[in-house]
Amino acid sequence: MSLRVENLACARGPAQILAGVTFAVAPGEALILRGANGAGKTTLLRTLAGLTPPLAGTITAAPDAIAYAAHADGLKAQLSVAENLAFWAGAFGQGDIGPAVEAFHLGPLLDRRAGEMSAGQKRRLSLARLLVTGRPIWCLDEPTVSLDAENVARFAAAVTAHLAAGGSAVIATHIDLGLPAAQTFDITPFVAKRIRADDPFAEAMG
Amino acid sequence: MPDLGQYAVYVLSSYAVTLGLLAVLILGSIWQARRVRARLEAVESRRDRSA
Amino acid sequence: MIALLKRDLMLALRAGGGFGLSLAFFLIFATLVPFGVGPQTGVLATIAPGILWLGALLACLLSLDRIFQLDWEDGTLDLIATSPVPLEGLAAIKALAHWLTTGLPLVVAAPVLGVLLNLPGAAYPWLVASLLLGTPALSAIGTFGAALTVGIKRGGLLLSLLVLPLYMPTLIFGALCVVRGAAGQEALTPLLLVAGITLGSLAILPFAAAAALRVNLR
Amino acid sequence: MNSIWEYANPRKFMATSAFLLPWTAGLAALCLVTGLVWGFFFTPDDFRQGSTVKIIYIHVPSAIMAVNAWLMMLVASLIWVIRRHHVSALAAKAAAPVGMVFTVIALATGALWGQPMWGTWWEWDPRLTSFLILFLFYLGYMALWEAIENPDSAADLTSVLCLVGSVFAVISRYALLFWNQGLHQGATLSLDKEQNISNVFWYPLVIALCGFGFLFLALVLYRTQTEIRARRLKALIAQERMG
Repeated sequence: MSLRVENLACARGPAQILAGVTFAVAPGEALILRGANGAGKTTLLRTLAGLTPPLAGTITAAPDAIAYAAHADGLKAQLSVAENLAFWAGAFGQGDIGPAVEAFHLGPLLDRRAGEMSAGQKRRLSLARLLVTGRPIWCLDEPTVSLDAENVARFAAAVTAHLAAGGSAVIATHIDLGLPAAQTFDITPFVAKRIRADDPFAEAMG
Repeated sequence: MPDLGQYAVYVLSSYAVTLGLLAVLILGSIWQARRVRARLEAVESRRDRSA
Repeated sequence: MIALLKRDLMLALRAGGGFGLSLAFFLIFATLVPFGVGPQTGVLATIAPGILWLGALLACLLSLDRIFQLDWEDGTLDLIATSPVPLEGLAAIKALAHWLTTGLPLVVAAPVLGVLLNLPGAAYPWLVASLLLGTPALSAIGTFGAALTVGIKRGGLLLSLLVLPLYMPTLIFGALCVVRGAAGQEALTPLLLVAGITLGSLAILPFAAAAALRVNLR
Repeated sequence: MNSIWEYANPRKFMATSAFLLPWTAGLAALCLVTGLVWGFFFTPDDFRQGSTVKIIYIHVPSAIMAVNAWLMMLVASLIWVIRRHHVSALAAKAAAPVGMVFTVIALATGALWGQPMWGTWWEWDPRLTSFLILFLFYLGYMALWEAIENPDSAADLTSVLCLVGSVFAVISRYALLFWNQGLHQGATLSLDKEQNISNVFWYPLVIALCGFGFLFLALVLYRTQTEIRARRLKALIAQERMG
């Protein structure tokens, strides 16, 4: 499943953050987003996920192909691991949570409430959510935060398996995941911070 | 001054309340306009100098 | 969408979910009224329809800010917005869940409180019917208000300010139905009007709420 | 022939409104002074209501403009939602406090008129009550504008509120008629019915109404200019921060 982005301009609130972003991700391929803190990686990912409308440019992907994972885990503290996963599986119209549990080694934690888990365990659960979405293009925002080395390896293995199955991924991360088919994409040249062009108030008015 | 009779207090206070509220609205608008205009001019001149 | 409803109901029933708080508020509210107006049964019987409707309305209002706020804070709302569930459906499900966990218990509790307030016997069917048909409108309007204010920190007070004027027609017709029922007058017309407001709210407001959510998420 | 939508451009609006503002403000002052002085000093007392009839020259125009202000906000909100003209959204924002003050004037003068005529300051009459509700709508609308940081989001959300609020305001109006028949007399001014007040009261009333109308227009133009400047100020400060 391919994702093509052409001349994309992204905004956050009243400000344009990025302009002219162009890249393509083929099936089985991963794109690693690089850029300084605050450069606009999160804004780009939110635009790809369809949360923020783009100011200009096009995003070409099959409908309902993108699964998004944000900084926030999006877990319900009162629900158990199994219930959290089952909810997302239901929301995305998927049935089986087995592979997701296995990939992130959540079996021993299934009945634990999300509120009682450590930050790293929550992160694993939140990443396991991606596997129950059944969606081919993953857009991930700093997915390895608070994961230990062992679980970073698990995550890398899950992404590798996803790619091998014909999926693709766009990942904002600073660490090297050692993915087989990964191209690095530095957003620094596309940073264009200014008042958005459709805001008529920044031009001279006299 | 017309003879307002027994209702003078109601009629006069109606007019007083109305004129008072309109004055507050108009003066408030003017005050707000002046403040915004002054702040905008400060920012504009800062911008012109740097440009 | 069913998964969403199931999750919302589960969350409401778990510890800290707030289920029962509105009910307890309703109970306390109705209990406090006689202390305010005096224990004369005649007076209580006259005001009971209005008090019960007002109490139900305020109890609904109490839990509105939880509808979207918690999902917004932990990031779930972003993720649901990227899921196949349309935001219109999300708003409708949220309103339904709010009604099932707040409105429906109030409907069940209202006749009991009616006894405490000396509500005349003829009014009970109208009380239950008007609340049953009217509280869904309260939930739908409240969901719209919650969607408008989801991005605002400490938006609870603002939410009340926005929602209360919108509640007025429902309150008028609902209470009027019970008043007329208590007096043995024709009460079907206000009941039908309550039902009309509910149907209209359920038809329109999920779309308005979804539009507001979209703005707040971007 | 220029398109009317060109006036939705802030710069164009500033130029046009700068031209229009003195005229509307002048007309407002002229009509208000003429209408109110004529009405206050040179009209006879009503045989039933005595001198309180003089309150009509402020009560009726402010009530009519209070409702018209909301209608104008509704139209402006629709234009923003459909065509996304920023000035339109700001004009709606600028009109809200004006409409609210007119509502308060209508309520206050109504109470001052009701006390001698009906023997009570306040009556839960459908008309009075709908103005109270209108006041609450204005309050909520303005509070929502204030509460939201991002101006475009605020414009979107207040527009949605204005649209939904208008629907509910109409329902409330009918609900109130159903609820209580009320003491308030019928409409004083109407086009389709026979004129139901005599000419001596009619002429100053119409002039006062024009005065309130022009005053509303002038204030909205003026306040919209302020809102545009405030919005530009915000944009420039944001630009400075971004470097």
